[in-house]
Amino acid sequence: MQIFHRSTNTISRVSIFGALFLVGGLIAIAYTLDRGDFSTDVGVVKEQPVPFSHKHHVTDDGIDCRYCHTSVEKTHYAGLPATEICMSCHSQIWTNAAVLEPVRESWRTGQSLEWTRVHDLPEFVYFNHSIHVAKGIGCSTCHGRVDQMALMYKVNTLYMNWCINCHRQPEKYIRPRDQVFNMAYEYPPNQMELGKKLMAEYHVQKLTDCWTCHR
Amino acid sequence: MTIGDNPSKPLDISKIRAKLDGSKGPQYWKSLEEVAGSEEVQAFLEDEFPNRAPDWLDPVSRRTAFKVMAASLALAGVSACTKQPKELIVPYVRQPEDFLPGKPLFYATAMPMFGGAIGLLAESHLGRPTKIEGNPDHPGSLGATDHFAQASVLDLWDPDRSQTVTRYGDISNWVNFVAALSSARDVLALKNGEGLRILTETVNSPTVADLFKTIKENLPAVKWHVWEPAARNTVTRGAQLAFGRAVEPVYHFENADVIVSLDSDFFSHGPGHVRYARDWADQRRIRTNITHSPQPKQDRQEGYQAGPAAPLRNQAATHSEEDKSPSPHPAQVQAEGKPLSEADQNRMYVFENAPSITGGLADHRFIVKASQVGQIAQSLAAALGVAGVQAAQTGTPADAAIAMVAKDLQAHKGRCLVIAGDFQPPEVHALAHTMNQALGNAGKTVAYIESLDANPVDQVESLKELVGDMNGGKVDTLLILGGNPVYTVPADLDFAGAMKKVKLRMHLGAYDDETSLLCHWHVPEAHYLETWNDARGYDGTVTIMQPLIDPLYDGKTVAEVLTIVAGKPDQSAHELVKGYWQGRHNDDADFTPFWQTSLHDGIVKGTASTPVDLSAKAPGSIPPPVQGFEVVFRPDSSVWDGRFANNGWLQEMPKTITTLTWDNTVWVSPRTAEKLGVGNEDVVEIKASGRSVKGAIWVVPGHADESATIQLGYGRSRGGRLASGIGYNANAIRTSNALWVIGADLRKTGDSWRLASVQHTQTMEEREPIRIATLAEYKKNPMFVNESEPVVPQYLTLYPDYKYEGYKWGMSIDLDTCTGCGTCVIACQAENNIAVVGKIEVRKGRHMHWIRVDRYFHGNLDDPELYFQPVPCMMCENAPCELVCPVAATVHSGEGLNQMVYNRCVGTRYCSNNCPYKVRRFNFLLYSDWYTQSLYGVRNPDVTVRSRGVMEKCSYCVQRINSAKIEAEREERRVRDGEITPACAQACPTQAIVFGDINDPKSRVAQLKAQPRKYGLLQELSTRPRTSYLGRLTNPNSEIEKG
Amino acid sequence: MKIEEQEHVLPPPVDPGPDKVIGPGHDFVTVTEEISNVVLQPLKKTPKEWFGAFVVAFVVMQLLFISATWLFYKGVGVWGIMIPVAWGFAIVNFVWWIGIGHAGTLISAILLLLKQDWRTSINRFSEAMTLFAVACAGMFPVLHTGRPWLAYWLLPYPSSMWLWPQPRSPLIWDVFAVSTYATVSLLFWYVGLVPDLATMRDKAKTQWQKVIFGMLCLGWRGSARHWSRYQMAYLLLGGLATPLVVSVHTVVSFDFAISIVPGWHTTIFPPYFVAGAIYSGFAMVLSLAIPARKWFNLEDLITKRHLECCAKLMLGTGLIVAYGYSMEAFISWYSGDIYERFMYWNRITGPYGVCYALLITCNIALPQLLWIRKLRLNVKFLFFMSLVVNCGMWLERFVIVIVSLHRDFLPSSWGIYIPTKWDWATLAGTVGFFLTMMLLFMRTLPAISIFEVREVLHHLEKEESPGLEVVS
Amino acid sequence: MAEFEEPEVLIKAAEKAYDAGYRKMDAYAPMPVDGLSHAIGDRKNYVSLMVLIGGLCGAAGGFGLLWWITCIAYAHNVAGRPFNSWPAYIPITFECTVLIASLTAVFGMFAMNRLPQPYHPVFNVPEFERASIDRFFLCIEADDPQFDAQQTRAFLEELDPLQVSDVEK
Repeated sequence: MQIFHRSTNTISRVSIFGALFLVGGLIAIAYTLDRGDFSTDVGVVKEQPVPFSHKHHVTDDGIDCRYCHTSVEKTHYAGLPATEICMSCHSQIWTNAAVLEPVRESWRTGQSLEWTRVHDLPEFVYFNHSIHVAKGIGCSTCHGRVDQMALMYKVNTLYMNWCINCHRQPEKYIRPRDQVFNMAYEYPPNQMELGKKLMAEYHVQKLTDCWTCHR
Repeated sequence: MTIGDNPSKPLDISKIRAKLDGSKGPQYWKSLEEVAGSEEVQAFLEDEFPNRAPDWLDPVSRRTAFKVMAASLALAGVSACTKQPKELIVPYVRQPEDFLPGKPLFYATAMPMFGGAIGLLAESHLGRPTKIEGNPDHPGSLGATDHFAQASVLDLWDPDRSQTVTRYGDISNWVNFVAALSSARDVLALKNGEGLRILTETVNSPTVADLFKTIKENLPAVKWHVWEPAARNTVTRGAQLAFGRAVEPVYHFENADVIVSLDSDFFSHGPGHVRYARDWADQRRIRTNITHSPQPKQDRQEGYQAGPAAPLRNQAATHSEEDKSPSPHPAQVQAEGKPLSEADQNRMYVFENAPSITGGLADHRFIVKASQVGQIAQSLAAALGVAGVQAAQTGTPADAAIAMVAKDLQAHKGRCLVIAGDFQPPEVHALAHTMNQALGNAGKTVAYIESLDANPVDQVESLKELVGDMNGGKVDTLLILGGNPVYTVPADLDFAGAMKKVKLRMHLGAYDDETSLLCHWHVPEAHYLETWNDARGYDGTVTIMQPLIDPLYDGKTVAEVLTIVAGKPDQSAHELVKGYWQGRHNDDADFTPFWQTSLHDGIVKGTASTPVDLSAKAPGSIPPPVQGFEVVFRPDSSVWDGRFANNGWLQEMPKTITTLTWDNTVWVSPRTAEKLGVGNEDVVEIKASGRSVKGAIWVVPGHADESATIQLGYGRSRGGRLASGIGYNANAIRTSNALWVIGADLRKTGDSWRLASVQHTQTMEEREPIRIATLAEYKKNPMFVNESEPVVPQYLTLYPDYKYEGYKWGMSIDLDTCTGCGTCVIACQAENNIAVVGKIEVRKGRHMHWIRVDRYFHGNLDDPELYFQPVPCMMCENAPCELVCPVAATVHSGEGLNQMVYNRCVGTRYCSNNCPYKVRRFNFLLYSDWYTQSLYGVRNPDVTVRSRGVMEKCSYCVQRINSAKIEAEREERRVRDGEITPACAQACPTQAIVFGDINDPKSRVAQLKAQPRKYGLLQELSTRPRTSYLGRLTNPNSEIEKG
Repeated sequence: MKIEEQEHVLPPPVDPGPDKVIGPGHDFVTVTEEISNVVLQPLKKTPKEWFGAFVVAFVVMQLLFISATWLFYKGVGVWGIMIPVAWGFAIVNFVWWIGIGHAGTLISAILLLLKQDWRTSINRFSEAMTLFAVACAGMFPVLHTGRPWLAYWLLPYPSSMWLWPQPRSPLIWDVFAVSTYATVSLLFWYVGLVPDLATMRDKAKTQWQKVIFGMLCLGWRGSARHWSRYQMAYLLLGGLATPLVVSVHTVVSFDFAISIVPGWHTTIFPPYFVAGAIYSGFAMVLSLAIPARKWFNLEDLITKRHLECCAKLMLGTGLIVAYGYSMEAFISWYSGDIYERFMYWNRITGPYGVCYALLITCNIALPQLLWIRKLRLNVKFLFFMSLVVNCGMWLERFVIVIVSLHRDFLPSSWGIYIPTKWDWATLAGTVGFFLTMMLLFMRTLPAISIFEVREVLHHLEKEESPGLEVVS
Repeated sequence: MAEFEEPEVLIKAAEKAYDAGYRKMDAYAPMPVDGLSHAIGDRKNYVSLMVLIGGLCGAAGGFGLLWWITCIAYAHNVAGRPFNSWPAYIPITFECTVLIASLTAVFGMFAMNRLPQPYHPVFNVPEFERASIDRFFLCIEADDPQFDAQQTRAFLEELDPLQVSDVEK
């Protein structure tokens, strides 16, 4: 006797392949999500106490990175400007702009401003700004064209495979020391040989040891 | 696991003896766990099982403070590729001058201890004191420290410190206290301070001394009493006896070829012990210009071609296709040193009742009862021809040796030293002084300076007087500044009882402890890292102690309280100290630079006391030895007199001799144990002068018979979560007229108390982790270390070497100068955020120390030799651990470091199984405290705080290596030798641990590895360890050898 | 015409003794009836013993879930493991279960290749046994990691860290070996089931049973073409599974052999691990088959012949294992290496000496009784012996893993391992899980391969009456 | 469709049918019967070839992956071993071989058998349910060139089956 209807043949086959595609699809979606902005925060603007515009300060006012990020050449920490530094100008200009009220308040009360970290590495990663700067890695290589950002966001995932990519072939990304703080720096067409030359000159090693960043 | 559960079987010593008699060659004996074969362990297994406390209760866990039960999601912190949580950056409002965020700052200061002080550099991260280092400019430190100093930083952040002024137990404040004390003072001022008593610990701060002077002027009737349970009272008394004045002996080991210790453990305590260890080691250290050549010369076999395309290959470490020669091996470095024939080192004789680290280093160790040391001193003095001293018999083998010891001493007149133990009666000290004088050592190997003690009274008498007056109702106001007398005062004085008769009792202390409980007022005492003070080093050098941080809990110093009594309240510690020193300068012009340099250098120039020369006269008589059974009191090697009882690092630091943690015990010799029918963990009752206390037995080979040693500092009832509930209170049977040794009898109770030892097997078995030879043998065969275990020649491996072209880090540990003090253990713990796990976990074998000090007894059960071996990660070039890690969480770096990456580790623990040295540690539970806020302060921000379920191990302090390399790279140079020092090496008092770049033939480490005594632990496994050892040498007196 | 109309009385379930694989009076219909009844009989007809066993097993299984939960909540510290003994019960159980999991595929594959007639009635549920045993084993590597939620890092997948597993580690070999083994066993088992599922479909009384079995059998209709491909595929699968079985326990043994721990670092491990695995596997087959045949009256299909063959195999593999032990002892002495010598001496006389003595008794001494045919044919004795051997094999793993670790090179870091209640709970829990699964399987799927029994039956008939063709 | 009681009879019948020129036919048995497929003219069998190919792919893939991981993607000095420590890769390579081969064997077999196929005309014959128990069937399909309802039925009758029945599509 017949248990199933004629159509079940088709149904069964379709369902088998369907299941395969479904699983595959789910994996693909999960993967893209994990790599997507949702989890990497690439290009995501974080809310800040003060809508600080690097574009305005760097491009329009032509302030050098190091004016605010004072320790970038000296320690692992680039340094976030103390309220003092903000006030060094803003005690004269925009003295009563509403957006700057938090800054003035911090100055009055001695309470620090609380900025939200944009470039945030996990606690078990030890990154050192000073050495990268010293070895000719430009700000924009990792932070992108900050001088064109009205509000700060990150342009790279800062994932390990991204770091490794450069640590394995610095010659691709290294630039002359005097160009490190040049936001608009363009890599020359002969970057590969220039890079090799600079690597030799600056004694750049390809540090791919785990303990270079993790300890 | 409380006293009262099942008794474990007594040690059957006779069985072991039987075994030993059978065994040939050097005698080996077995430890507790193996006593008389396996039954012991069977028993252990059987009664252990039912006693297991439920894991979720951990009733006797001594670290509830540090422990967190929750399987916290904070774990995400160390698991990769999770979405980063929102994080805030909080910049300064006004950033301090010359301050670089992310760069640690070092401030010179000093830690008062043992009536002296050791000069330190305190490391500060963003204003948090995180680590203590020795101050190279300080004579008492020379850059090294002891374990107390290393651990003291944890006390600063201890969540259990007393945090507020209390009045009758209720929260009050400093202002009220000042008011209360001032009014009390003003009342008493009418009778010149009659009835106002001040009890301090040993004071050597010039400022405080000066304050007392002013007080005396204003209120002549005020009495200043001094009491410290383990003070060096006998030293000053002894000096009094010999010279008629309380002077302080300062030893110069660098000039001493022969050293006799009369029960003196000068390596583990005393104001100068760190410096002494260094000087001794410099005399001990042997460098021979013969080069170590471990490998037979044979052709190497071709290896595999290995390695991928160039760009991916790590620059530093490259597989050598073309050149199969091994990476630069120390064998190629020419060893520098004296010719073998001139190799010489000092010789040390030690007379003591219980093994100590000094005894462990002795070339001849004589076991006598503590109370017999006096007679030994007499005999020795007699033999040295000191006038008016008769020899006395102890009936021990020591008697026979005295003559030869004396002969040896006389052969080295002016270059020898006789030292009496801090806990020996004054008479013995006096004898020692006379002997040194007879041997012409005064001024050469020993100098006498004015006592460091600002008030060098006889502390026992001073205490007795105070107690007497309290009972007599002569005391209206008692001011206890520091210390914890209610706990520490000998039982016969009943301090607590006497105190109750005092109208107003005030206490300044770091903890809310037994004493503060009985005081009307309690004021939190400031930690030395958070306030201003000054103190004298072992040679009188003054250090001005500066704070690294404001007092966390508004703690005050002794000076700040005294100034109220002096009638000048509201003076801060800073004003007081600065004021005192300003007072000794005419004007700011010369004060300001003085102040600056003194603070910066950590020493006040020219304050080292100048030696005085005196003539000693022998004491009339010496106290007779205890007839029958003696019980000897000693401060504990990790909690001292109890002041460190709430310090997790010290509590969990294995005590050098017993490797026990978290408890004090009753040490007895195997014979005595046999006689009493007890074994380890059996509880005995000690009865002395009508009082009794119960403690657990620990059988210590090499201990004197008819004698037991018990440690102070335990059995606390208050004073922090870790302090109370462990061990027993030895003060309960201590009496004021027999402070250090007392006649007593021991009785087995049948109870047992579980102890947590980190090393169960105490012999080397048939193996030779430590290679030993006498100086004579060494001269015959300098390569002796490589005979029992030959190095596996390179040509035996299929694989070509990795070549380390850049740096090639390595470590060398000189077993000949390692004292086994364990400072490295704590230094490492502080530097690397190593968690404290608690007694239960230690019992399970889960302690976390990255470097451990293995302790082996060797030879005769009753009089064994004692050897120490620090074991960090060996950084094997063929690391067995790496091969078996499934996720490549541990791999080799281009500089030959065996890297452990916590955030990659999934915790299979395979690496630990495959590590022949067992130096890897695993976070079986969440050991790091993620929750106690105050403990965040002590963490080193450069080292990841490990979470549950990951493996960890020694990293050669890679954070230091990296920062040094970055510095060097920025300056475009190579790292200099000595620029990088791992925490263990930096703290080591004898500099037995040396670290550096093996590729640099001139580096100290390469030099040491070229020494003929160099060997690798388990080198026959061909793991090719980067950490290597220098074999241990002894320098016995050939005559005694014969005798 | 329907079968019911015909006269097909089930022959009484009598054991035909040690030389017959099928009881007397059977034809295609009766065997089909007898086997499918076990599944299709109404619930209330299910033997009481089955219910009893199921309840017990199910309760014990809960221990697994409880202890696993506690483990994940607190960490592996709830077990007795420490340094130096960083591997405890988890690994012991893992190796033990994997070993048990070997008999199934072995019987199906190797005996298939060897054309052994006595494999048919027991291969189906020994394959099922394999599946569930491997499932139990598979749990442990995950449970025992310090951070189980990251166990997937052992798989090669493109991570955002661009990190990959470290394939020199035997643990990675394990991952591949065990997962492959699980997959292949599953396929083998299912492929074997398909034709019987078709039978069930046609025997099923109720519609829903028909539908379910109909689905599961993929519409199998016994076409000759299908049969020919089917047999080829099945044969190849057997051919592939055979080296696989051997490889899996070899790889497991590498976990130890690759390391440098005295007592682990031994070249003889692979062969004697495999032998040991088969040893315990057959023991487990017996422990399961003997109650099952009784409860479901299958004595005439799982006959003494089957049992005796298993017993003989146990005896054989047991001897190989004995050889392994003796070689281990000999080599450790012959090597002259102090660590090796001490290790073995410590095994015998050390704190865990008792375990070693027990292990020798269970695995070597007692099984020698199987030389006696009378005992081999004594079902109760066989059952007892199978349990003994299972314990023995567990102890073997305990001795190898823990006793080797607890005293290795440096005396300073020797230690004593004491299992906690959570160690025991986890072990018991997996046993419960295993039994629960087996019981469910026996009740819901044909536990004996019907079509293969038919084949055998057919062959036998031919042998008995060669003139059969003439009759038709 | 003819129903038989014994496999041997079925084989004979099948052979006859084949000799009679019937090609599109199929035989059904509750168990594998040696030579039956041959009898109905099924000569070739590609399963083994597929498995071979599958196995080779598995081997290549397995070793390739490991080599790539240790030499290209994530080259590190592990315990002083060469980057390409090929002896260590053998076990995994082997496992991959077996895995892929087995998967192809099983799924290939089902695919070639056009399974799953829950519906099939033969199920319309009520007696056919015993095809999975104790009966053997020979079915000559209507799309066979020689098929003719009467003749074929007559032909099947000659093979002395238990009975002959028609299969509705």
